[in-house]
Amino acid sequence: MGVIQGTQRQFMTGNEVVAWAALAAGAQAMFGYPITPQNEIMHYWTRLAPEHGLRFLQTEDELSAGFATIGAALAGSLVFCATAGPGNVLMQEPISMAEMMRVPAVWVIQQRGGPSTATVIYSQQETRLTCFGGNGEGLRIVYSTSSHQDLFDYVIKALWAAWEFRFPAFVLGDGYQAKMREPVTLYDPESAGVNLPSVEPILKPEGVPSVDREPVHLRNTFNIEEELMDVLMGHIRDYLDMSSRVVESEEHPCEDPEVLVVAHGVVWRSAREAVSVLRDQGIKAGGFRPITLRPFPEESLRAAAEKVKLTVVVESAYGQLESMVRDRLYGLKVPVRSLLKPGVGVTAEEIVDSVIQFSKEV
Amino acid sequence: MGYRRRFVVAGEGGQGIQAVGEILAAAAYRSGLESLYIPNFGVEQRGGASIAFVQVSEHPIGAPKFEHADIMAVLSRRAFERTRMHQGPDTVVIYDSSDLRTPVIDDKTVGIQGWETIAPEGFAASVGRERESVPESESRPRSRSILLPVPASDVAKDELTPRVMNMIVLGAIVSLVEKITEESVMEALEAKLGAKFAEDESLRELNRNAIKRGKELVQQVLSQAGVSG
Amino acid sequence: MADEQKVAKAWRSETKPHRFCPGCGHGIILKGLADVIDELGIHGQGVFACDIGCSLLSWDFFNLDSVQTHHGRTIPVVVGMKRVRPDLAVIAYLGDGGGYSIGLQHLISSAVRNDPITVILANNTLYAMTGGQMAPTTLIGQKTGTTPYGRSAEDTGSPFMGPEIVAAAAGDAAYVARGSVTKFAELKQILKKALLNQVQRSGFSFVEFLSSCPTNWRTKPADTLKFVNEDMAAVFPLKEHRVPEDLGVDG
Amino acid sequence: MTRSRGNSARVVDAFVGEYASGKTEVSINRALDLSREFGTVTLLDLDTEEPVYTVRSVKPVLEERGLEVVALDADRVFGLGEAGVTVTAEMLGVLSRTGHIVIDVGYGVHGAAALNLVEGIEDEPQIRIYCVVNARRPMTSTPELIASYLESLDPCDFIVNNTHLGNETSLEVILDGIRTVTRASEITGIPVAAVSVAASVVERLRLAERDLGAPLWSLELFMVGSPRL
Repeated sequence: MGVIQGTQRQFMTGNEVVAWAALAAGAQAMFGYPITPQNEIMHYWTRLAPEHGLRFLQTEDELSAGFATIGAALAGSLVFCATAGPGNVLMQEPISMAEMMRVPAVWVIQQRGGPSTATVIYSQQETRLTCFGGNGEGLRIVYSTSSHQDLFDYVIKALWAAWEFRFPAFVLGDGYQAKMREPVTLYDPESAGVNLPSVEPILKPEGVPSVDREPVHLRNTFNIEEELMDVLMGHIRDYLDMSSRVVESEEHPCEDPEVLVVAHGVVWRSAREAVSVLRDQGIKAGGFRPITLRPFPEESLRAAAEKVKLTVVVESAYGQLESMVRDRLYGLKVPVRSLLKPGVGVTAEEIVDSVIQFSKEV
Repeated sequence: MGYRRRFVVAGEGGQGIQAVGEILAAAAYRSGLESLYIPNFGVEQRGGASIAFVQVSEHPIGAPKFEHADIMAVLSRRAFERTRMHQGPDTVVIYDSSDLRTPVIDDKTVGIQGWETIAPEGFAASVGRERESVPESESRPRSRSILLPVPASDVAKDELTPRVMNMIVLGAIVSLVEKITEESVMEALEAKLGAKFAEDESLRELNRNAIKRGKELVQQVLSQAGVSG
Repeated sequence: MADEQKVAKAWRSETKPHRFCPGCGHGIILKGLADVIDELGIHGQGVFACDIGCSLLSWDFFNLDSVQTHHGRTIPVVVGMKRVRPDLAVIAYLGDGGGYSIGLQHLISSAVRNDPITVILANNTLYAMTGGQMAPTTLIGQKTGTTPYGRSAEDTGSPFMGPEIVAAAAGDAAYVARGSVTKFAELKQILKKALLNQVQRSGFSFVEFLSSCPTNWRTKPADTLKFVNEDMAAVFPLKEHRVPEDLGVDG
Repeated sequence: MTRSRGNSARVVDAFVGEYASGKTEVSINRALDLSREFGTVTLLDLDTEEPVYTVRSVKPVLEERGLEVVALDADRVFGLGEAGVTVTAEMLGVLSRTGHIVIDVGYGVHGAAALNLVEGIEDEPQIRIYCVVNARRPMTSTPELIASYLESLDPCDFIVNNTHLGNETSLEVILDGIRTVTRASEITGIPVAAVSVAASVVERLRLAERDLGAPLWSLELFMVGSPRL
């Protein structure tokens, strides 16, 4: 029996939703270090802990939180971690180890302004860091959420995907989503037919090493260039193979669209609203939202962009999504314009104005 | 777009601004509307003002950020300065006509100093009660914007207790929003403060009365101005 | 505990000879650890984690499940494991750079929390991993890759007194001691207490061993021994800094 | 060669020098020369300083050319650069082998001290220590710098003048180098054993026809290209 009976409609903050989703998915442990705006995830997790037998440790820093998360995952625990901003920067060290050693752990990132300490409020400036941080290839699964329902759904999905594919998985939220309250439908994933993670000890499986089985010796250090590349190419092949099972996107449809507005995360809400307003005004607009930023839904984006005369990328960062979009649209003739507001939320009205302006220009 | 209302509630830290936002949003949700509440964001966060943004709608709500509010409630001059960009031509602005001058925090001030800690009730009194009118003539150019003076602090102090000033403001706001039922407001109040009420039964009545007084104060202003409910 | 019939030797002969230099102290500490794991019969519950540095050459040393981590981050990894699997006996193995420099916050914080883990640190007075640079434990006047004219206290401070500092941070439940690779019987006793304090008393243990690095010291065997027993021991006293009252070791 | 030790006496030559002075190329060529003249030669890689650019990377090539090479195998260098460069008993016991011995020692004073690790080295009557000098390297660019460097290495029996500028090596570079190193030799009293130059440069500048003041060692280069373990 799950911790959530049936289906419940609740009015909650995003941080609460994350804690409930992790609990509903069967997560057993969380490690964290205080940083705004994700703190309430730890607060709710620790409040829920005694009743549900959950583990939590507030570590001495984000490095420790990240590495303890890895230790717990290796020991076979469904575990997650949450951070933001400068904490996310520090967290890249353990995350790179998780990437190399295929550790199935989940990080929830509630983006705040950057670089440096910047603001504790909101941003989409951790998009590139979360996708490609560390000294590697970005072998990660990154879900970008735009609503509390997304937070609930994708925390559960990220926990599943991490263990299914053995790559570190991320739920990329932001300070707005963390702090705002809106309705959300909580459900027991099992009775809702949602995939649940299948967890097993990686480091300490059944049996006595050298008696029942060979010892497990895990490492992230390699001797020579070719040995490293062999290991990495194995990981990369696995990553590419799983991509078709993981990529997700959403479109706000419009017949014969002439303008495609591309946004991710909470900005998608403004983009969708702007698309509706534009259509009311007689402008044939459509919207595209990558839900997974890693792997990126390249095919569906190209298919949507091929049909239009103008693509407009909107984000609360200075070109982090735009560069991903431009990369994916390479070779298409459609012009790309962007509304870039690093560290600041974007209103639907601003998007409407920009699209009208860009439409006149091209 | 269907029915939609956007609210900005702004005041000093310690005035209970976020409680107004939370209860307002929860009451709308209980009234069967989609609802979104978010505390301070953007540049508004700096400088000690506390701001709550609430949106309610028949449809799922888009961006948490918006340009113009339908209803603003501003409880200090500073908070008004911080939020006036949200005052559009059609915005109704409720303000505390008994507003106190923003207390000055200086090196003589005893107690906690810092972000969102100034002006708890009693503290304002300790630094004197100098009156200042809030959105005077300079805010008028916004053509059709309607200003509703509500003497929330005075009424709270004189009739109830200073602590419930924010509930008077809540009552004033919801009196302008038909789709948020009184029943749902009381339910949301109970959900938020039920634990406190359990400790002290009298608090329930006090808060309920404050909400009712807020409604009455708005009715009075509107009837004086010749506007019917 | 492992099934009585299923006790294996912790020493993994398939990966021997080990990869340490002749005269290196690591091999001595790890041999002692293998013996003690066998003697205590905790093979079945043991998990070994090693740091970056020469300590990482131990990643497949034992017949134990093991993981090699990042520089200084071995303690948080075993803390994470132990939090979700209290039945395990977790061992963090690191050098003086990982423990006293880049990972010091983890060592101290773990001691303060009294995490039920066993931390073993080899002190060889330098960063052997990267070619013999100065470590927190480098002696005054000692020449290293980054102190080519000898370490000066005015410039880079004095040798870091690990067990003394950890003992100050840890509570009464902790076992904290310093031994030496040149005193093998005592080394094994210290390791035994460090493991028993975890598996019997759920206490934190931290043990440092004065270790040798003739390759980077450029010393002949006799000089190597002399450097450990005289030069190092003069600065780093061999003693038990914290011993829980009820920590019992039978021979 | 500076001295002929004849077939009966074995050769034990150790090459030390500044970082990237060309020790390894000189060591390899010395070993190959010896093996052409006298048979069994063991080349020991005792470079414990530089983890990648060492004899180890060309070991198979050298073994094909008939050298005995004592160096860490790839499977022994786990975590290279992270785990340090270790030495083995085979390396330290190299003097117990029959035949001639050439030792490529690590860079700098600290590197040179690694020679001390070789068992029996202090009692080895045939040991000759050569310091490889490239006068186009900043730390050994003047006679005075070279002299002070040689003194710091003590003991050092011979200098090998390996002055070059890679592909840009000109006659002027070589002759300049000879002037500088000769002066250093005069200051220290340490003789110049050879002038070593890459074979391609020897050919291009026709150095074989010139008097360089010391024997010319024409070097076949092995360490070019990307390192291999």
